[in-house]
Amino acid sequence: MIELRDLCVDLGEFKLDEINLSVKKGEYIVIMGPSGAGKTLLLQTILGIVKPRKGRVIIDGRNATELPPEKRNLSYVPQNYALFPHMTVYDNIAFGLRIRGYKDLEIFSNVREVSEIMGIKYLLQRKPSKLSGGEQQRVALARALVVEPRALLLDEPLSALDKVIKSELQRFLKKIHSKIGFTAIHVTHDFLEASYLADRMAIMYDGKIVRAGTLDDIITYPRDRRVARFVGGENIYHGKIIGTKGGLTRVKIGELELFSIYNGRDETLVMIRPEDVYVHGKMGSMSAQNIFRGIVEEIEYRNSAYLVTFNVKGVLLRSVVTKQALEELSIAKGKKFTLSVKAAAVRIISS
Amino acid sequence: MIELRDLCVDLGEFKLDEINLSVKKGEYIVIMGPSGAGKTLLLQTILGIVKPRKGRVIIDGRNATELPPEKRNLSYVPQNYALFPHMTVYDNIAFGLRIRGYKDLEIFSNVREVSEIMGIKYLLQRKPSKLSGGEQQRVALARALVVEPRALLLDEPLSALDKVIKSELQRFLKKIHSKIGFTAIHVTHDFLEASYLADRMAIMYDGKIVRAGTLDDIITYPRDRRVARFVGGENIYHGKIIGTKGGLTRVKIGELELFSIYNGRDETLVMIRPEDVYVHGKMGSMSAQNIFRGIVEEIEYRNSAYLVTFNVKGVLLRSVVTKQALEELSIAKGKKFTLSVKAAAVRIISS
Amino acid sequence: KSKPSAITVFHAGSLTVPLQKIISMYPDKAVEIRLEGSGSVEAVRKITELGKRADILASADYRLIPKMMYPKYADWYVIFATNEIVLTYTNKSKYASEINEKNWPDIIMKGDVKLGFSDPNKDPCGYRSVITLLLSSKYYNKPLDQLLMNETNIKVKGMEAWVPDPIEIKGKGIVIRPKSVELLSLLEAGVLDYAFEYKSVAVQHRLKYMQLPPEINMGSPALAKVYSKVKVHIFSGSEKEKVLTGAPIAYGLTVTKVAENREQALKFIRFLLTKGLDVFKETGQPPVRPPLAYGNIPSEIKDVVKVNP
Amino acid sequence: MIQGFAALALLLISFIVVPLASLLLGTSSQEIVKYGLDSEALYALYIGISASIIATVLLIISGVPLAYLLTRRDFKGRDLIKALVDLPFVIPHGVAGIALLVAFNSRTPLGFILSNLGMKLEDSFWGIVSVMAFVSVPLMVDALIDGFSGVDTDLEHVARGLGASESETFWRITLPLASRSLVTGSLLSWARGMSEVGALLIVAYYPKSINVLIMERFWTYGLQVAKATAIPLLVISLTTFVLIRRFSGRR
Amino acid sequence: MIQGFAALALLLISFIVVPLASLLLGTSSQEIVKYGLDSEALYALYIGISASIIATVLLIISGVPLAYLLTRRDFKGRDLIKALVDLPFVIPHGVAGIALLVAFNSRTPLGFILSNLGMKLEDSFWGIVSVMAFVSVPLMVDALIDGFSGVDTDLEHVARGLGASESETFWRITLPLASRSLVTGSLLSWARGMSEVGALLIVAYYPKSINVLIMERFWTYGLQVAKATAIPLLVISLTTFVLIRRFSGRR
Ligand SMILES: Nc1ncnc2c1ncn2[C@@H]1O[C@H](COP(=O)(O)OP(=O)(O)OP(=O)(O)O)[C@@H](O)[C@H]1O
Ligand SMILES: Nc1ncnc2c1ncn2[C@@H]1O[C@H](COP(=O)(O)OP(=O)(O)OP(=O)(O)O)[C@@H](O)[C@H]1O
Ligand SMILES: [Mg+2]
Ligand SMILES: [Mg+2]
Repeated sequence: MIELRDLCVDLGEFKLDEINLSVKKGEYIVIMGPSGAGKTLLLQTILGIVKPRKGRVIIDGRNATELPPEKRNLSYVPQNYALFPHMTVYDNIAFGLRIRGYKDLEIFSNVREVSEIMGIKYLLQRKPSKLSGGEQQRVALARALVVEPRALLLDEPLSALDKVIKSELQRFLKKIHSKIGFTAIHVTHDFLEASYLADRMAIMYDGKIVRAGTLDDIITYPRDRRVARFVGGENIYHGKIIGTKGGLTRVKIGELELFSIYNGRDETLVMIRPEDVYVHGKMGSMSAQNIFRGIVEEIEYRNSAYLVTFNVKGVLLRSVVTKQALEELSIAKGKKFTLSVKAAAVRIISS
Repeated sequence: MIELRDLCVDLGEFKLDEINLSVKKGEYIVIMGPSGAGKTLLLQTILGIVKPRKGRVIIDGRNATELPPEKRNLSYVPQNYALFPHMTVYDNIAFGLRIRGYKDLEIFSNVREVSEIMGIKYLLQRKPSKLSGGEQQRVALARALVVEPRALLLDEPLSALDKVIKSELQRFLKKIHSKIGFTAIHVTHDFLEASYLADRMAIMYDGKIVRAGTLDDIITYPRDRRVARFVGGENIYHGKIIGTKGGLTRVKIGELELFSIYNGRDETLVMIRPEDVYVHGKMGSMSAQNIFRGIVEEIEYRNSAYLVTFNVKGVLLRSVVTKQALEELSIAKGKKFTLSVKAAAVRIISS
Repeated sequence: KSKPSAITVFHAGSLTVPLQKIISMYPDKAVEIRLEGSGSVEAVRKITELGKRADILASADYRLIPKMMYPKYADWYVIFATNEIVLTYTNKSKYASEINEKNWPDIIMKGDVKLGFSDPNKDPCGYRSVITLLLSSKYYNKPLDQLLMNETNIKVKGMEAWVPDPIEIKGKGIVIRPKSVELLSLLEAGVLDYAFEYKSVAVQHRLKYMQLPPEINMGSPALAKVYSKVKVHIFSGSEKEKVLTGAPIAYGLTVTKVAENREQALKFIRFLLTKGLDVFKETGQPPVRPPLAYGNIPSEIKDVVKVNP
Repeated sequence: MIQGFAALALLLISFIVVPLASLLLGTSSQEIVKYGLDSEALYALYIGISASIIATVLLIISGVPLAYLLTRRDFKGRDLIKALVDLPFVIPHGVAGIALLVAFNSRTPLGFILSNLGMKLEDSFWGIVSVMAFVSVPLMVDALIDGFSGVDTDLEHVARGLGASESETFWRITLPLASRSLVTGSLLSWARGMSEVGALLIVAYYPKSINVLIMERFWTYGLQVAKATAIPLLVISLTTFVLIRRFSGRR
Repeated sequence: MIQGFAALALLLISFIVVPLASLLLGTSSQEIVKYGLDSEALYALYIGISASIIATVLLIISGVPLAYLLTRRDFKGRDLIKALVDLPFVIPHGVAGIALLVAFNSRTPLGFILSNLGMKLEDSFWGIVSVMAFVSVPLMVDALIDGFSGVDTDLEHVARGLGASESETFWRITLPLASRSLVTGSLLSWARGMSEVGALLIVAYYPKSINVLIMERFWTYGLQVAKATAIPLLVISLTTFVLIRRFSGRR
């Protein structure tokens, strides 16, 4: 278990500000946030490399704020890999096992196993300077995983890998996590990776954790404009609450009036996830509270699907559409379609 | 214009093997390939850092194989950024301008402009050691772009950035490319990035360029199993050609028999992109040549859409489905649906 | 702790060769005799100021013992050998083929010839070189004193010279080094043509040398009166100014009061003063027979020396 | 571990400080003024410091290119040259002086040319500079070799990709990044030059540099005067070291 | 640029090689056998080499901790200590010997204790070792400070995260990564120790080490004999340098 209480860190012009986070034993937490938000700094503070100005780091119930890094039992995959340049890949991976006094034979079989999984077995006798970026990254990951750590801090551990290896390793991380149940804090910019691995997510901005919770929770209630943008909100607007009707809130975006099940006051932000904008060929039975017509402005291929931008009374509304729908409905630039959005999908973000 | 002719490079156990590639003036080429395929090495060979054993590098019609790096006029963003540690961010970015003898005032306004776009204006007086990973990456990019190079080599230049900045910078790259029309060779693992930026793509495997062409071309005719896997083929199977019928090829995957418009012989690979697998609620008029029933095995959220895995006679077939379809068709685990795939979407990859 | 059967000799560098020979002749091989050569003054200072222990001190100038070591570190000394000043040169030296006992003053005064001697303020050989020059300027009636006046800041008036500290070189004809042995490398490198050295040095380095007449070479105790006509003021113009009078060149030795192995040391000295004396002849340092002793002479050697008051 | 390290480190520090302190203690300020700051001592200090600075500058000018070529170019005999460069360090100082004298004295052809250019070796300022440079060569070159080897060649590649020539890259990237080694090498070269006596006595007794003067005064007047003469040198050196360390530590 | 660099580098190389060569030329092999390889010379060679090796080892043992603390710990007076460490390098060698003798001679309380432990300073093997160590301290410590400063602390952090204590991290990461500096520091320390004469003449004339012997023979018998005596030392040193450079260049 890792608990951060009121953690403040000063580093030049930047500071981590009153960080509170508690990671349960065996929990897999993913931290996301824009570049420069302080994610790496947070990991380093937990690790004990950076000393906090205020606050406490509690590991397994013990105040570890003053403990030296090696007493904290945290395996670390740094953003820059930090492979030991004077050791072969084998020795890099074996390092933690050697420190723990494993026998040569055990080390050998452990290193082989993890390097097989990582696809780096053919590199074991090379020095780090002779590896490609992605190879280095996998060595760093292998080095941290092979010790079967009780806790693992991962700083963008898969960022330099191609799609195939990346998803293999994501699956492996998930598997080994559920097998040995380490506590993990994982920083990434890849939302798919986060949603695949995370038990819980924390979003950082400007040295603060602005939101923490499960994926669903955050997607559904981002509570903050920046979080909304982060978790995939393509449709985010300034809106104005203009009253209530039939238990629903009435909100106006430009000329477009929408119903929402959420409450809010005055000026506010409104988010509609693109998967919540439905496109209909002909009027049928529609349960949605918000129904309007939009003109296709743009069609963009996006990850085996299409992101279609509709213009609805001057408001640009993006919707995810499959190739099948594109064909069946003959969606094309300039054509007009009926769109629907449920009141539950019109999220009001007041902050 | 950059042209590679029969380029061979030996580096320890690895080699680049008979690389042929020609990049037209102003063309934007994206190179993809798995970790360790030799992408970085290829860039370094073009740059003149690594000497080829054989073959030629021709830049703007001149044989540049023997030219020193500074005579080749290629701006480079290396995978590890390689910022000058003794200079401030400002001086790093200004480096190329200073070398070119720009006046202080010009340098100042150019650096300010590019750093504003990169979102790193607040960092100009810092040393690289005090930057986050993503900040470093943006400085490296700014340093290469500010000289308005005639040609640009980018090695995973956006890999450490969050989604928002990443897509901003992708847009910026596209804009500045169409403005000053530099020739670009850009390595990335991000297929979206590639498809957004690339005029043409090249896929590398094991030191060879196994496929080069436009995005559509490659997606449609991967010609190679590895390429197929790379460009998003979730559904790739071993198949057997069992004959032809009505001008279509009959191919058998396990127990499943499919029609394809492509030709092939004997044992072969068959790829069906998940966006080409259509799901139907009820039998209507279907133009597809392949129609069968499948049982839902798994539903996975994936980038504002869902990847649904169907079991069709023991063959697992993945399809992209929107939230709207999921709801309208009440797709759920264990339920049975009619699926259709056009003969044109059943790609036969012989190699 | 050092072996009780070892004795240490601090000695003037010019005694290295004869002392090595005497040791090889010394019958008691159980005793290790360590020779530590340096400048004579350094040898004394190592004992008096740096706290090193030596059993025997042998100086190129016997007067250092009463002057610097009495009474705390020694209270007697024996004069046992002499030396003389010669003019050394090599085959490469200019006019090497022409030089002889008569024309050498003219040759060293030639404009293209370089003469070396050591610093009179720092090295006994240095002030003795000055004395030799003054003696010969009278002996040959040649303006050798003018050579000093023109080339250095040494002042000469008749048979008296004033050497300021620091000594300065004005011309190109003279080279000065703090120690006479340091001139040898210059001589061997061909930078110097001639240098005043002790005869022993010339012999031991197998250099060519010109023997000077006894009236000017300070090698003859019988001519002490002649030598004493010359006076050299060293450190002239400073409060350290000292007047040195020409005197025969004579080596002195003593057993120090800090000796750890006095008994063995005296035994060795006894051998040196008897059988050993012959050696000094071959090395260009004519022995004094019998050796002359001054001060509180230990009884162990009283019978082999002439005791003076 | 740290306790053990601290103990060993303390041992080494005392090994240096105790002798230096016992050397300096018991010298009155009158003595320092009288012997350490009289005109002869000041002049010798000036000669010693300026000669060693010039020697260091010359070593930088020639050592930087040599070290650069030895690290960035691969050629036959490279290891031999590296070893030759270290040789002046192992020979007795007096012998080093003799070697210089034999090779470059004004009666050798080379020395003749040099002395006609006003750079006579014997008993001249340039002789002092030569001796100081000769004994310090390995310090400068070895420090720079280590420094240049430590510079990531990727940085040089990027610079050249941005249009910088090898020379521009060297001046703007390689050399600045090796500056710590340049400082260490220069500091040690300077100090090593200052401390030389043995070879100077043979090559250039005049003009008298401070270290020759200190030793000479020890032989002539004894320890007390030598100590007093040495104190200004020690104070200047210590101040210089502190300042340079602090300044270059800031980077 | 490279042409200019090559010219300057060649100048420096000739500045070293010409004196060394003119020193060695004209010595017959008979002379080398007679003077360079007689029993006295061989014994002196043995003394000189073993003392300088021991001095270097002692410097490694105490200098590594000192340099580590000076780079990895921040404490008051750090700059002062760094400067103090350099001081032995700037004082005339004779004065260095005097300082050691004044501080540790067997009549001082400390020297008395040491000499009862069999480590008398004057005229003893340990005296030679002390002198050699004293004059080489700055070389070892400065090289190591540069070396340790060049080690990326991220690597140390990662090692500690993997469970290595500060000491394990030091031995497995920091020190191996500074090994180039350790080699340079040791080589220079060893060579500097070997070349010492001035301070040895004062502290420990006995047992006679090779450099003292060379100078003594020069003073007594002249250049030719001194040259012959020096040649085996030069050959051994050059071979050592070549081998160590080649070996450590391989990393
Ligand atoms: N040593 C330092 N001194 C001063 N400021 C620093 C230092 N290291 C980092 N910073 C600043 O602290 C902020 C947070 O850095 P951090 O590395 O934690 O960001 P990050 O969230 O990991 O970003 P990225 O996704 O780009 O890696 C950045 O603005 C960075 O410039
Ligand atoms: N200096 C070197 N010596 C020997 N082999 C090397 C060297 N540098 C790279 N390699 C090997 O060459 C292969 C290609 O390396 P390269 O860096 O080009 O890969 P890449 O395609 O850029 O991979 P990534 O996506 O992981 O960065 C790798 O297997 C790597 O281990
Ligand atoms: Mg980071
Ligand atoms: Mg790469």
